[in-house]
Amino acid sequence: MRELVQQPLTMWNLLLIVLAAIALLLVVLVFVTYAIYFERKVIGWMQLRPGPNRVGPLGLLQTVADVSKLLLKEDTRPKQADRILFALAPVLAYAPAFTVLAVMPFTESLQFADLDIGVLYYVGLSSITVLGVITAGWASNNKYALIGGLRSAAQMISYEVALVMSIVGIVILTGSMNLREIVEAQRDVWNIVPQFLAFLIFIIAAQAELNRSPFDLPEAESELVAGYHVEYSGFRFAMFMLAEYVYMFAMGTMVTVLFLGGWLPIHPALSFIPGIVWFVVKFSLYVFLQFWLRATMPRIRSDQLMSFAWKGLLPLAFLNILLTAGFVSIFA
Amino acid sequence: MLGFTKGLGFTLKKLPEKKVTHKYPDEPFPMPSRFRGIQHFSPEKCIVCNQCVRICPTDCIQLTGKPHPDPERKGKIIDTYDINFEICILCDLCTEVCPTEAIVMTNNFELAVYSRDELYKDLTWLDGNRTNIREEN
Amino acid sequence: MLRNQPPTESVISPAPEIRTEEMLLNVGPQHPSTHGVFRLVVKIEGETIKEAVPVMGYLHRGTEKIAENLTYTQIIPYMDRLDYLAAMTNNYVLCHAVETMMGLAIPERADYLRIIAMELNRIASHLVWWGTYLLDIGAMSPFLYAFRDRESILDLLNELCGARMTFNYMRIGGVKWDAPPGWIEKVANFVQYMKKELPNYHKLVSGNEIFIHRLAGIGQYDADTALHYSLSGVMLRCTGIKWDLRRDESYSLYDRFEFEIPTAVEGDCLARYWLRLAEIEQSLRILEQAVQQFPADGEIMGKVPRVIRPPAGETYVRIESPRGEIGVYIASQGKDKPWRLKLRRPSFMNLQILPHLLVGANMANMVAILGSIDIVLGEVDA
Amino acid sequence: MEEHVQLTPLERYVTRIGEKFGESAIENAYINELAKHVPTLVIQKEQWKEVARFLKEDESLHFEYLSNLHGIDYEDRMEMYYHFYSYKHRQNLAVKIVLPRENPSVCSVAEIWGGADWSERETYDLLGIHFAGHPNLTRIMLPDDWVGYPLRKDYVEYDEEV
Repeated sequence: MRELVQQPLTMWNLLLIVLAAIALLLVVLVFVTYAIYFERKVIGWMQLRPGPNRVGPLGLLQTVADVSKLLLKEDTRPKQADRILFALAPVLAYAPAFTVLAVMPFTESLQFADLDIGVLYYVGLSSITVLGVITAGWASNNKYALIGGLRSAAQMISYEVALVMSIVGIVILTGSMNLREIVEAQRDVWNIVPQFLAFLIFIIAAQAELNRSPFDLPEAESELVAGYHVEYSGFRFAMFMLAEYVYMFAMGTMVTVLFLGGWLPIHPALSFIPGIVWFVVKFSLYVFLQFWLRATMPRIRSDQLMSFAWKGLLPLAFLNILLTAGFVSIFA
Repeated sequence: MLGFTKGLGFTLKKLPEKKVTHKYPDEPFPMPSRFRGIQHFSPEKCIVCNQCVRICPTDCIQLTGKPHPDPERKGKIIDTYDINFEICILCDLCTEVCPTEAIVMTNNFELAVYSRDELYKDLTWLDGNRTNIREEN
Repeated sequence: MLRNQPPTESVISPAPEIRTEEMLLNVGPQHPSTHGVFRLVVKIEGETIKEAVPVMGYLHRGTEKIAENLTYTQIIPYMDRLDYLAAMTNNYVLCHAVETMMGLAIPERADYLRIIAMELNRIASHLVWWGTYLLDIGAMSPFLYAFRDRESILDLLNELCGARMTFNYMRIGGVKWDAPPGWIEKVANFVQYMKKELPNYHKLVSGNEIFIHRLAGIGQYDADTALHYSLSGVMLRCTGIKWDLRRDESYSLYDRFEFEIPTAVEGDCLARYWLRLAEIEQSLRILEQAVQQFPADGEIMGKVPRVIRPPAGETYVRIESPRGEIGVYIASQGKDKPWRLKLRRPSFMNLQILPHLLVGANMANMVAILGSIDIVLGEVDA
Repeated sequence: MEEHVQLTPLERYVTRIGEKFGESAIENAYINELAKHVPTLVIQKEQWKEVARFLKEDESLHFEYLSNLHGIDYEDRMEMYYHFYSYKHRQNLAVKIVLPRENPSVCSVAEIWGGADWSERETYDLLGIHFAGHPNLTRIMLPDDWVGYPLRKDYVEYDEEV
């Protein structure tokens, strides 16, 4: 894919690039449908119940049925809702989640754009989702949505900082922000080993970014009914669900690339297994962790969430940067 | 920090265990023998003593008797007998009080209908409802 | 905008400093964590609650008015529907009131059956509370485990009296059905199974730090406030007062079993959480002893006149239901229908402290405090 | 103080209240056998406020727990029934107050026992007994625009059988 981008722009190249982008979109959509299906299955199994098994063989078409229902359902909009913002919010939530995939190195060859500032691109774009959530909360003219929107604004911003700080450790270690070079640098030892503290911070901050399990405050069912997307139905609600799972896809690739050595085998002797298999295995481990946490963990309270972010994660992240910098300056 | 790891370990251990869900619509739900389902009425046993109408807490039983057709037998036989299942709470007081066990409970409980007036069950329907009748009353 | 039209009030921006005013939020009557049709009009600023006004009566069926023209046997099915999670205790309190008035003697076997049924129902009620309370706090799985174990209790009670929740099992002077063959062994097996299962509940959630931080120190009050608001049951015992009607004003055969009364001191949501799980253990102990002492034979119905007519006068009895002290007042004029029936409902009385506990709490705490009071709306609005 | 020992709890209450408020305060005092022999006092409506405060604050009585409170409609009179319990002395006490049938009113004890607040509102809502001095005497169970008091014997159904 990278050579295509460097060549002069002919009609043929353009068509290839567009087709590749659509192919990635399809891959992501298939991932989303079966991530939702497996999430309900895994959480069901953990709760001693079989999970969806009525639509299609073994329930495989369950999410397809849900999505088609959402598409066919009427797209209601509250009367006093702010028309433009109400329509804009799902786009603002979904677009960055998908554009962020452009820079992800799935394997050596399979990467759309090899930016030298891959990490910065990822972090920069992923914070636009907060805007989508806040506009959704404000525009749907519903008190619960408003509280949900404000809560998620506070949460995502404070954990964004912790997320970025934990990545700085790796950037110092590998000396570059290019994701492919970060993966290359992990050839002998994965980043999870030297940067284990950063790995923990990244995982926790990622949970908060995705509004999932211990930190699913914005759409806390028991308090705010459904948080910021309470007034959405039909296709717009599908967009929000899509955004959440695509964003989980992006966060999953980031964890694999930054800490678990992308497509690199555990041991060089096993390198006959292709890179994409390694990538998928590590990626689905992270996704399983998400489902597992969602089945077990209770929800944290918003003021605890704030103090945990600023007083807990952030100092740890700075400590990690200090250690890495000290380590690099002594031995480099 | 170990508290939540114990919880995580517990849910992971539950993952492979046998599921407890009962596949109700596919397999019928086995009710114990004493289960109080919808009543079964046998008109030939009824002596029109109105006990069930008097004891019913929600007054959902209406019945009318008519004099016995052949003259030498006195007393009455049942003419119409209908229970309004919209307000019947299946409390089993009517079967308890019926002297001749004309009305007994069965074990089936499926009573979902599309319109309310299908819930007014009359004598013939109650007589027809004779699958798995409860033995001990 | 017409040029010569004077600007209307709304066009002019409000006073220079930003005017913040509280937001009135309707929590309920259709809300996932109000355990039924219960509405709370909450005045919040940001997320802290300034003032909470509960609105009730959505499930008021006028049971006391209906009871005034029903005979005593007919009232029992209505009593099931008050606290529908622990219907056995409701049946018992009505029968106990009429038996106290008429001075009836209850055969021993009937009393044992009643106690076993009531304690099973108490465990089932606490299991429902445990499952739904953790659902409010955010953990999804405990709900399923709790309902799986409650299902085995409901099956036991279904075999005994023919219904899963609205039992209508007890009659004035005894019980309607005898235990089916092999039922007592099933109860004994269930007690052994449940004893092994309870530590798993603690392993799943009780050690979880997030869970402890969510509950410690929330909805706290001391013994005097508890007594001032006539709280009862776990709401009273969590402030250190060791009071349980089963032991202190013993009724039925409770004096034959030895069991402790778990109490705590802090008086917050966490204390109530631990107390209710400890109460399940105590009920299991009672059940174990009751199954051993269960008499081999004996009637299940005392000598009772065909038409029950309590003597003219009034009585007020109170027993320990899973939610607190449930009481029945009967004023009778010698006829077969009560002149006046008043129900002292623990959920209704325990709920009075909610507005005072909520001042200054935030939304997440509101859900935790309301869940820890363990109310059932059928009982609040009876 | 020694002669107090032989007195039964009922006589002890009667003498204590009699000294403080004079004999007229208690109209009648008896043991109610039907209710597990609970001592019952029938107290004058006018002095009920002071007697209530006395019941709670006095050391030898110390009834700090109000278990139940409600009204009864006897067609020729209305009655209030209170049930107290003292954790200190492990004693029950029932108090009854007789009220006239037309616009019955008694002074509220919501300040003394917080638990009385909602019970009084419910009694007002269903029986129409007015509680003077109650902080917020409004209907609690029925909608605010409801006409009539359902638990009264002469209550006409608001809407005929559906």
